[in-house]
Amino acid sequence: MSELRGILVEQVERLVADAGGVAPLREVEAGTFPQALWDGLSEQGLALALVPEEAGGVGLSWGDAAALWQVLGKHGAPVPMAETMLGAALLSAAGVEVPDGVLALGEKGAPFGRHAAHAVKLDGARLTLHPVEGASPGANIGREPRDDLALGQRSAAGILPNSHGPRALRQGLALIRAAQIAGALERILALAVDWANTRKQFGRPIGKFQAVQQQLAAMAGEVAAVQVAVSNAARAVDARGLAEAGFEIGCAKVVAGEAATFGAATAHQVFAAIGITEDHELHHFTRRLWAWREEGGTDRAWAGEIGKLALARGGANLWPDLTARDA
Amino acid sequence: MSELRGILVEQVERLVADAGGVAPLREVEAGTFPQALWDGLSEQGLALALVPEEAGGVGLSWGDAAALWQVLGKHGAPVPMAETMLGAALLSAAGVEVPDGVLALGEKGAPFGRHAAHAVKLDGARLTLHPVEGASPGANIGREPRDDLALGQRSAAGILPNSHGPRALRQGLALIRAAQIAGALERILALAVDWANTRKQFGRPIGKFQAVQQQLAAMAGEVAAVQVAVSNAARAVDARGLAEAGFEIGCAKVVAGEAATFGAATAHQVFAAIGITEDHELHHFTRRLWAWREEGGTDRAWAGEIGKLALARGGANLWPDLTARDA
Amino acid sequence: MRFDLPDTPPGAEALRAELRAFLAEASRAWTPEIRARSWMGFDRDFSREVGARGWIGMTWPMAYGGRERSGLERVVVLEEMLAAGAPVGAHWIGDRQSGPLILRLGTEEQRRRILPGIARGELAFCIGLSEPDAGSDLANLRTKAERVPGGWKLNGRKIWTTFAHKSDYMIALVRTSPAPEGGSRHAGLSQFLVDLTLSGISIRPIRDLAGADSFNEVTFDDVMLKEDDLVGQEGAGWAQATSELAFERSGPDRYLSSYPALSQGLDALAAHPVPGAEVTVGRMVARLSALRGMSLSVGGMLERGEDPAVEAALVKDVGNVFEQALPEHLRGLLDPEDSPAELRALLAALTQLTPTFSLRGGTREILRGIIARDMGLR
Amino acid sequence: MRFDLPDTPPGAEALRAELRAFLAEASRAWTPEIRARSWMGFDRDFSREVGARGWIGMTWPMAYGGRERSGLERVVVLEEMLAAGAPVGAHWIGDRQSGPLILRLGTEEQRRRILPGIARGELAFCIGLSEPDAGSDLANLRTKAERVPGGWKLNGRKIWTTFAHKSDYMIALVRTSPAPEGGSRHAGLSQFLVDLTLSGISIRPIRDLAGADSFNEVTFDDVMLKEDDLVGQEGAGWAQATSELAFERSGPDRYLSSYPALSQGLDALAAHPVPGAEVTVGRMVARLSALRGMSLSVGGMLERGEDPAVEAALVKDVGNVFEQALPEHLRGLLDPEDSPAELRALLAALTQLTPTFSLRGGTREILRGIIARDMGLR
Repeated sequence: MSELRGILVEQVERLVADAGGVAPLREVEAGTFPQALWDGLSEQGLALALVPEEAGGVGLSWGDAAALWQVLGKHGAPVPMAETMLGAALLSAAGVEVPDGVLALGEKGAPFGRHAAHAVKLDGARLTLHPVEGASPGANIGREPRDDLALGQRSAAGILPNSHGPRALRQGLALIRAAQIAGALERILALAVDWANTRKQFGRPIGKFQAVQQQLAAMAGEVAAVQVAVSNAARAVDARGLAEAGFEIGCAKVVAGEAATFGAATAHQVFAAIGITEDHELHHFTRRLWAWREEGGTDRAWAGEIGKLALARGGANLWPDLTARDA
Repeated sequence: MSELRGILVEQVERLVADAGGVAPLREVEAGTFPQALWDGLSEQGLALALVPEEAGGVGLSWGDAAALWQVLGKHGAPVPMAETMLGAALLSAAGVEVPDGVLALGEKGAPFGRHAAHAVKLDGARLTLHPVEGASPGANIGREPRDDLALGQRSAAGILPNSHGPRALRQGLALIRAAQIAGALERILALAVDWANTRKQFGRPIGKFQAVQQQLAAMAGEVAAVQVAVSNAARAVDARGLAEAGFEIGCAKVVAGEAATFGAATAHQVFAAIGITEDHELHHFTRRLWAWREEGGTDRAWAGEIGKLALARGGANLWPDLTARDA
Repeated sequence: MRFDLPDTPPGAEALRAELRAFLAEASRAWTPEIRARSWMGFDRDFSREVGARGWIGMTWPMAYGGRERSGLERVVVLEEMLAAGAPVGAHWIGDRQSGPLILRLGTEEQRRRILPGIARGELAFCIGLSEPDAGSDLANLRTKAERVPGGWKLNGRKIWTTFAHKSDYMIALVRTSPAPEGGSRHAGLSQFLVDLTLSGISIRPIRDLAGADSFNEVTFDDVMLKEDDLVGQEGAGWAQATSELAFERSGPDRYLSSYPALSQGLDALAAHPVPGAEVTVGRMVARLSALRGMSLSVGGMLERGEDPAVEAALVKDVGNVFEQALPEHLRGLLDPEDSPAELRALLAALTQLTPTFSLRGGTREILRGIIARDMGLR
Repeated sequence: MRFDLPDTPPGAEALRAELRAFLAEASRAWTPEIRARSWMGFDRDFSREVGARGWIGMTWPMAYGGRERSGLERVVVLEEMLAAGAPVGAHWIGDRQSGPLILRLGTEEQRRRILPGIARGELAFCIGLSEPDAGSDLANLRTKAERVPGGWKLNGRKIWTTFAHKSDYMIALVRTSPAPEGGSRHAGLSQFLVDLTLSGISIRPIRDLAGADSFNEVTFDDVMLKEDDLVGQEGAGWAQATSELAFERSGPDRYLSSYPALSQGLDALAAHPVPGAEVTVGRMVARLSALRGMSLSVGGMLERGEDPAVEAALVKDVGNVFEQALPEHLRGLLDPEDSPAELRALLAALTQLTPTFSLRGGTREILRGIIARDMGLR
């Protein structure tokens, strides 16, 4: 990790952690937008983090951004900052001025759409910005706002460069969710290890039982796989642009989806009854894992795309294709 | 288990066990037919076990037969007795006189075909008996003879009754292999438990390690599932005939195939290095498990059939269809 | 380890038909969330209707409100209820555990006082086992009942007690004497029939992650129990409680918890065909069939008075794996946008419930330990 | 636990092109069984050819026959070899473990005597670790070397030693002094360079279940070792042996063992399309990509001189699961009758090999124990 990235991650982590652990997660479930957290992150310029410096942004790499999204995921940060970062990056790339505040991505089931003044839509290479005129509230299994929006006439429009491609929105969201999954998995692994060392049964910490150790070790492998897959995907975007990073993003979302399933199940098994309770923090992360594996394309959908491509290219090309993508 | 079945199973088990453990398994791999074992089993009338008493047979039920096949599988008995029992049952049902000796089932990859004087073929409901005129030797991964045969003109023919159906041969073979898998799994589970109680590492039997215990317990569940699925399938044949027992036989082969894969992997993991050696008896069973899961239709193939049917019938019929098949 | 498939009891077909007609009617009101919770759903009205039809405590003597039908007929009822995703939680524990316990070991007074009410679907039971420091390690129980003139004084705390806040009675396993030095840690435990309206009992519902309040913490503060509230023998509570485990662990509630999703998944796949889905579907159906056979086999053994403790543990272990995998298999076939809203809601509810399947009634690790010990690993 | 993807080393593309041209030619002679065994296949001629091209010991100093190339370039060679299923067993251990050990801890004489031969692909090594009573529990080693005038006298028995019967040298871990009472059980072990032609050594090949004779039992009966056959420090053998584990556990040999079947499976599926197969294929490809990233990350850390012991264990654990599942995934897509003969043969061979993947180089249970300990579980 570069030094700059390390500092950024630390700053954001402090902001999110200072917001009060799971308290803001409960608040947002109750309908309150954690404005202070949003403002704090915005003051760091995060919303424009992926906008190039020459366009008035921070000019972070996608690798840096993915590291930040991982931190947001690690804390389940209940703000649409990752989505807004993506929206701003696309708007800027299409030559559209980025408005202040929350950006909603798309129209149906838009993350935190009720809190957005503007929404970004992509049709082919044509990116449009719309005022949000109404929101029919919904939620995913993570109890995060996912709203169907009523959008007004476009207030601005632009054409995304070829480097972004017609699926820039979906691919960007997939990478965001994969990174958040990596963070949330890291978190529940740490929580589970801590619990295993604390909770005693049969006169000793349950972490001394080999069955618990073996499960958590297997989970650690999954967590590592997701982290690497996410880094690899972000690096591919930096090297070749979103349009040409579909393979790596897809791989990341596939591995993230599989790991989310396995990791959530393992953590709950280790925590047993207490982990099932509303009062415990675990479910804020496991519910998000279950939700995020579905958003930005399921692991099934992405696997299908990757597999189709591999089948079309044939066995002799699989390895050369894989290595040819090295950055 | 009925008393009669218990006695039969015991008799056959004694015969097979007396044949000398894995010694005959090695012999047959070296090309020698274990004639004594074959003769011993034949003298019990086993070849005609599924032929009705009124047709000169023993008139066992399929439930009894499946119990015997399980015993044969438990010892990896390297004789085509199960196949011959099936062939004889079909011949007799079609009104064809059953010849003495080994019966080969089919023409390609026929089990122990080189040792058969006659082969049985089924085309629609038409069952034909052929002299075996030549065998091009082959073997499955279990190193059991699977030979491509040159058959002469049919020496006899008959029509299978509707109760048997045009897939009687495949279904019968699927049930045989599922039953043998049940037996072989029972065996390697017992071997693994024994080894776990014997082999010491870190100053205690490895069976004291929770990781080993958990794996073997999970394997026991799979073994139980196969046993039940096989019993259920045999009972369905007894109740409704082969033709109408395709569902249960398919279920048995699916569960058997899955359990074979899991069970073989688990046993090898517990035995570690010694289990991989040619000298150890484990592989005589694990190799057969890997072979048998492919024969008589793979678990994939049978699952596809069962699934297609279930999809065609729809969700509302799934449970009623299942319970309507109760015997 | 032995599984023998029992014969179908006479009259099963008619019984099924009756149940299906009843459930077809009743199920109209059930949301996907209700179906997903099934025996974790509490509906007294529904339980009374079931009781009125004679489907609770149906194996018990007529004298206690039973119908003297066979255990295998009872299994028919359980199966049909769960396959339909019926909210049977208000009578499930009474029918499965507490009623049979009282019938077997209760006093005549207890039987007459309790069983008819259970059978009518009017008395709901909960089981007080876990405590804050005694989850898998039940021998560590600290709630205690002390002998006092005229009865027992109960103090302590139970936790994770399902439906305590909605139930009439708890069967509580508590310590009546200290575990003897060097002796079995399970000695000195006793079972009590605790009327939850008694003073000194406070019940705090614990919401679960799916937003339901089925869990509770139950605190006993000098609760006065009568002499007659002891169930069975003093000090024999552990043996009594565990002797019922074969019933608890082998029933269709251990493999059918996700069944409604399979049924609806088939229809969703018919409406939105997925190439190759039939293989996964077939694997699920084959497992379902095998598990049903395993569960029925244990049912047959129980009916014959055998003690299939390990066989029951095997049903639960294999069954829980199946129940947990089923929604994931469907997810692996159908993306949310290709699923009808009802299946999506059902899967969302199940996803949040499945973690409990391998925890409730003995964790996977504990069950496998039991199985391993039975196989001679020690 | 941290994984950072390294940048691709300069020249990697040209190196890959060279390797692919070489392997395209060489692979013509390989049967499916050879491809399935890959680094468990021993072919001195092939290894000499690889050595002649500078692809063995390629990171070592020129003075010892190396090429002074980077560790990441070496990984390019390993990857390409394994992706092609090349029979690299005759030089694999020398390149991966024994050579680096001697380079790092050997005497100058040992380096000059041994390394150039390994680099030429002429000296084959085996590793003498396991003994009849010391498998996972290596501290229990009993083979011992006693100091005698002029050197050491070696007695004992090693087992499961891969390719001992075909190798020139063994690096043996043996006891040179008893474990101190109350001290570490791993103290008192030392590593020796054992010339396998010495008198007193008898080697009994042990056939494996697939019919190959890669395993051996090696008996030492008063084998006289020279003073200079000690590698590194007396008594530090355990630390020396385990310090190389990150190299042993993180390489592409821990996730590519089944790769040839995936490549051939794709072609089989093109020839015999299976509806829905793309999802399973995509999952395998995604895992492959992630594992390659993990392995490369550890490669980068090793190159930077870090000690990624746990990261390496994670690569091996996740990689072994993948290697073992891959043939089963293909079986789940293609029935034998729909597969070409070569894929069938490859899968048959792999099926009999896969059990070893989670045993060799540390069993799954041992690895997960190491990972758990590193996470702070104890």
